[in-house]
Amino acid sequence: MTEPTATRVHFYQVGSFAVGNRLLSADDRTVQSNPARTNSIDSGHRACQGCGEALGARYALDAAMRATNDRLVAVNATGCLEVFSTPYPETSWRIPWLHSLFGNAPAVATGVAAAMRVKGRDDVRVVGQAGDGGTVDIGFGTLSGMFERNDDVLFICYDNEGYMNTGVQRSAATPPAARTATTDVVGPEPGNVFGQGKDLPRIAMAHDIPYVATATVADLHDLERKVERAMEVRGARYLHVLVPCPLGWGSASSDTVRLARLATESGLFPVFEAEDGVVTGARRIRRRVGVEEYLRPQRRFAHLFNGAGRPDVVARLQAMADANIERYGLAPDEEE
Amino acid sequence: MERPFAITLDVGSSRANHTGSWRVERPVYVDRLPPCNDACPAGENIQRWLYHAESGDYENAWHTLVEENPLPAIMGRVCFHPCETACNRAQVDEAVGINAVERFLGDTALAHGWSLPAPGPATGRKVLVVGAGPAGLSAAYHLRRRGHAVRLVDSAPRLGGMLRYGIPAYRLPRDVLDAEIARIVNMGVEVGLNETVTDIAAAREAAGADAVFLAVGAQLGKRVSIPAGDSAKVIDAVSFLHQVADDDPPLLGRRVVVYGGGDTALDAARTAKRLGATDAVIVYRRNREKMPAHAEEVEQALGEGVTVRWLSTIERFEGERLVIEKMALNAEGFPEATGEFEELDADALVLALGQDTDLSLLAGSEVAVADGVVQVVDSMMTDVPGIFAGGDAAPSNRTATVAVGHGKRAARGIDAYLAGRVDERPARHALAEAGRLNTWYYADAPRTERPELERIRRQTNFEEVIGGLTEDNALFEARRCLSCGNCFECDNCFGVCPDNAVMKLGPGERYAFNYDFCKGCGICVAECPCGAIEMVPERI
Amino acid sequence: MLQQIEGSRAIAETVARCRPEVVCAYPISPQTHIIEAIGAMVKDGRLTPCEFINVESEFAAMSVSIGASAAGARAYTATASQGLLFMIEAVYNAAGLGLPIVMTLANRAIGAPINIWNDHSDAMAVRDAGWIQLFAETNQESADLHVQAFRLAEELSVPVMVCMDGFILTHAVEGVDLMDQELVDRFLPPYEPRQVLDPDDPVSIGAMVGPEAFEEVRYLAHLRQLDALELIPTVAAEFAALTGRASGGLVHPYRLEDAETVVIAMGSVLGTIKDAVDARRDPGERVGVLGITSFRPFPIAAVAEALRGARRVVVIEKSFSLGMGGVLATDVAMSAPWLGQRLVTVVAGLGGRPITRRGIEDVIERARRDDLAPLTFLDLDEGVIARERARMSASRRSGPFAENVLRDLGSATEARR
Amino acid sequence: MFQVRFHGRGGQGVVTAAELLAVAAFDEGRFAQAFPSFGSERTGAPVVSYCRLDDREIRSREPINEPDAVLVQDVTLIHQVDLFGGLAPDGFVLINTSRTVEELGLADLAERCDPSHLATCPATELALEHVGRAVPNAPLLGGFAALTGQVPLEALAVALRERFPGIVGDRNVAAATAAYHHVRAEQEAIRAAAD
Repeated sequence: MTEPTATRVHFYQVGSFAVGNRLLSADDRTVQSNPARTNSIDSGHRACQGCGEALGARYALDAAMRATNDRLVAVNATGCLEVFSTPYPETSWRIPWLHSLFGNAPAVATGVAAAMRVKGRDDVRVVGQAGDGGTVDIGFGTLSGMFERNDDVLFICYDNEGYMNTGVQRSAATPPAARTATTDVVGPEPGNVFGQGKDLPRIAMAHDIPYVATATVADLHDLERKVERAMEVRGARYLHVLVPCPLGWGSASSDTVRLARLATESGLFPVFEAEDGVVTGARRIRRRVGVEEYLRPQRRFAHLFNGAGRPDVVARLQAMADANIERYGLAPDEEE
Repeated sequence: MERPFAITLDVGSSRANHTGSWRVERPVYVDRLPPCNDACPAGENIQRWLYHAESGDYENAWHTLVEENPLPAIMGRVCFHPCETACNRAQVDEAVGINAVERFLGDTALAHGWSLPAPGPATGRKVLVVGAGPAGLSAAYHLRRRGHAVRLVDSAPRLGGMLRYGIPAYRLPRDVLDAEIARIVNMGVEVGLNETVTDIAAAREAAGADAVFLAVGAQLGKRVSIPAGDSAKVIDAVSFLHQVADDDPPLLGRRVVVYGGGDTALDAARTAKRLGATDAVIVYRRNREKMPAHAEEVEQALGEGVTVRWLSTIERFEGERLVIEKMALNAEGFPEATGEFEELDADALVLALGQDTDLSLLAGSEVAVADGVVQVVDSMMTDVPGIFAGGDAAPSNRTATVAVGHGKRAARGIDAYLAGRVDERPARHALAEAGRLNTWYYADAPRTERPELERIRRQTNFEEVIGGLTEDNALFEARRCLSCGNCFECDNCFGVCPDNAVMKLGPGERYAFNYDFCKGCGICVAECPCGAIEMVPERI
Repeated sequence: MLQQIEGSRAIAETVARCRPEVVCAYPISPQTHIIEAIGAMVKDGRLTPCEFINVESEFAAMSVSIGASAAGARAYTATASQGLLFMIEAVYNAAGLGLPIVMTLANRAIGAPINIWNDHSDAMAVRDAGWIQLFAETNQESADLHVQAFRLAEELSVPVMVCMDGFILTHAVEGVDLMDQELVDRFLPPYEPRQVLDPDDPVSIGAMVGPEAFEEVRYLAHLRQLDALELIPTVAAEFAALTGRASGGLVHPYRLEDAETVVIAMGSVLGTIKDAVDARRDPGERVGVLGITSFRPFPIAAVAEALRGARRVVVIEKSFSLGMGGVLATDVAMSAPWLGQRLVTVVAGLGGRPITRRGIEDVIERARRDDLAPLTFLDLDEGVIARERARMSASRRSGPFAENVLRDLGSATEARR
Repeated sequence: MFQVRFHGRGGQGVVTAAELLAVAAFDEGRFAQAFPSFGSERTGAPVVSYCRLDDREIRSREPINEPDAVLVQDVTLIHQVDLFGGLAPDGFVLINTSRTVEELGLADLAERCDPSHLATCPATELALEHVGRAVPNAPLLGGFAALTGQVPLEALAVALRERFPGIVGDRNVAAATAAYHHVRAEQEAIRAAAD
């Protein structure tokens, strides 16, 4: 594991974690700290208060804009991000942007990349983006095709763990035990069942594409660095960004970043990167917490804590976190 | 380009949709009082000067510091830094080494010859300051800044009061002391040395002063009655240290016993050690936990070979032998005699049992005195209009920093008095409690300790024990500051807003909310490291 | 240059000379030969610059074409039958976004039962998608229509589907005069998109449009189709002037001048029908043919004009709307409402069943005698139908009827032996 | 026909309020139709829902542009949205607030409304008190029952218990009842002042 944990920028008060830092040189600051950042997705969009996806999309695309010297085209799948950003007569996008369908964003992105290449405009880079439904479910076929052809597209999944646009239904990215509109908290195994779901970053790695990474809206420096790294590479690349959804998760709108942080600090969402199918780095946990600390603020998991609660289910989730920590070597330094 | 209708839209058009209408609560920027500032007896704006130090702008940092305290090199050595005790960082790892950074700034200023602010335009009013210790010096400085003429008198031959005569040179080198005092005197302070004021009213009149500040300190060592033979050498610690400071140390012999548990006792024992005592023994009636001396001073003393007889009182001093009674702490933590006795060889006994103030100069005045100190109101004015008092002569816990704070408050009080105003202090901001911070964001950074002088060297000379920080270390230490309750422009709010509703106004200008678009989600509040944003209900 | 060449090959050569920049391929019979040939041309460098992309599905093929076209590239793909249905969401989307993609549809039946042979069910399934749909009678016309298709698509910002009968045309080897590159270049200017994804002029393409504007958007798309009704003949005329060939246009009238009976059809069957008509004309029967080239937009005025003198009209179509009847016939009826009961529909050639000159002559004869039911199924094996219906009424679990019919036909064959 | 428009914010139960009213009327043997206005707005955005009540079958599906009553769940909408657009001249207005109409800057409204058709109700406070969550819709419906007489409180109680089984339903009923009495008392005070 090459990626060091926690404090990466030493000696600068908040250098590794906060968005900006007046003490850092301009080159070491995040794109988001720059008043001249693109704001790829602009004010006036209709996302919920505290929307993690709106935030994640701006983080990722602004970074991609910097990495490409503003030579970027985005292709968007149907979903929350698309609906809240482009209701006629208003669009929030400040970059060239195309929405076609729910399940075809990777293929459309392939088409855009092909057009750019054939026109000799290799400087223009293409990002495809979708929510987890558009990525792991309905868009999976076209995504896998884009991967195996190694088309020159960075595909970004904004994972909020369900179909939030349509009213919070289960997707193959919904975690076990979570309540959704189609996995109600009734019956002997309330919420989403264990033993299902797709681990798309690992599936992406199995395509041996040059770059796969995960990130969250809680670690901007890490996310931006990964976008930048992705843009240094040609071919199919995949970035999976955890974006908490206050509506779907039943969390406070102010908790969006905190929950993303707890997801990584509990080990439930491993943040790592892989090149050519091999894990090359993982972001170590800095202040380890039990999964309960992450689960409790979310009403979709409330049934695990009401009354006598379901310590057995919490334990199973903890075991998943522990397995991630083991698999990716996420344990904090002192625990080694 | 002519766009296809409706399906294709021009960029940025969503700015017509003012999502601020979604909001039921709005974020607002606030400034809160950092606990260090709150705890500083001198009223330093510590967070603010650290802010400048963080960027390496030491000169600006120092200028900010001396707005409140003109003696940073001194205070950076002798202050017992309640700021660090209050520091919220202690709840993350360890408190910020504020005191060390203060000293670094003070020393850097001396090295570079940075000047204190120029005196204010002359007001034509004059103030007599009696006593040139930290309170008097501070008052003189702040009065000069306000344009008042100052006459500073002291009964000693040199300025500095207890800074000079109570604090040993190994803690406060004399060149530092002299340099910082000189800087104040150079602001145009009229100095009268070897001048003992015996009648306050007469002195005020003689000086033609519109107001007086009494800062005479507590120079009298308390004595207790210990049966002692004629041959026994007994001296109080204040006198002992004063004589050492005057380069006229008394001969105490090889075995020195110091009686008491305060910082002065430690100073006396450590000084005795440096003067050649082989045994420097402190006798204290309670245990280490109950000792009023500051823990780090105790630690340093023990490291230098000073020993302590805990839970002991001195019964009598016979010849070269002290008789000590063992004590035990009762349930309330008070020492009680056990009836067990021990003997201890000693050539001299130094009494460090507290100090009293000599207030004979107030005889015949209306100034109220209680519990051996002058009674004052918030502006430091006594019952007599125009007569102010501070430092050890007023109610306080008698530290140099408190004295500096008193001097500043008195100067402000005097200024208001001379102008015929009521002295009104600006309302204090609400405290920046640790619970309001989001400490996740601060870099992992354990405290930088100052280098300590080799132990062996400390036992024989008066070289300064505690060294200063290098610039790197000082910078590092400054950057450990959490900036509690005060925006330090980390850009978090600017970054984490999903609606781009935070405007960055440029270096030093902080941020503003664009309420046209802010939906009131509160992420900026949750993710502000230093708790400088809060949500308030939306106006209707 | 006139050469004897397989239909698919002729299309591939012609499309290549239209300089497509992005070509997507997903195999499905009977269009596969076209794509294979273009792929080879790209790979060996004859067609350059061009990106040839082997995708994982027809849905991806159309989606890649959408992306390429939106980014300003001339995009081409081909499909058939199930493939068209699998991409149908993207087919509608391409039209909705106004992207001038050209696609060859090698017409083929739709399952179940699975059937790889020719009829027009696939094209009919997307008639409302907003594409221009042009039907080719011959491989020559098919080749020519592709050249015109790019012109039309790009001038109007509307995608165009060139429909050619699967196997019957795609796999037929016949003489085709292939336009050389210089000629194609004279006819087809480089693609200049109406809207394009360009970092220097960013726009958002594909907004969500609500009730307040959706109808207007749809109406504007309809107007573009009406514009196409004007442009298609213009382009065809220009093409004719350049090549001397009357390919394309809205309709192809044949011996209509005094026709009392008019037979209407689309695609390759028109040739057989013309033979039948000629055979009937010789004895003096007043019969003619109206070939429909542009099915969408539907040339209502041209059809009405052509049918002005007709006493009866027979629409022969290779598809029908189950539970209703003829699809093309419905459009013809809308164009010539005065025909009333004098318009009949003959469904023929489903799933590749051969349509013979004899069969058509028989239809014409029955039409002349006013002996055709309003909806007639040519060559329907009534015995098979009767037996299956009997089985169905006899038993709840009568089994899958396609298999039953096959079994029935097999036993019938055995019985004849 | 009596037509009601509900104003609130995404996530505040605006749609549920309209549905509850429709169910209560249905339980009374009346005809009712509740429907949302569906847009791309999300949590926190201003939203509306509608309810029609009648004694005979309701066939109309057109939007309600001229409501007989407007219920305002969130006063922060007052200067953001045209809350009272199309309101019938003798229409009813019920606002969730603990302030007076004048304090809300709605003196104009007070002037043009029949005082007995205009009421305020601290629905959020009542919900916090009785339900423990800031969900003002149940108490607002209680207030609506008192103000308009369109549905009896008892029918609302049935609808609430049906929607929220168990103790949550009881608590909502308690909140609605408290609001009912609040508005009734306010109306009686207005009548007494007028006499």
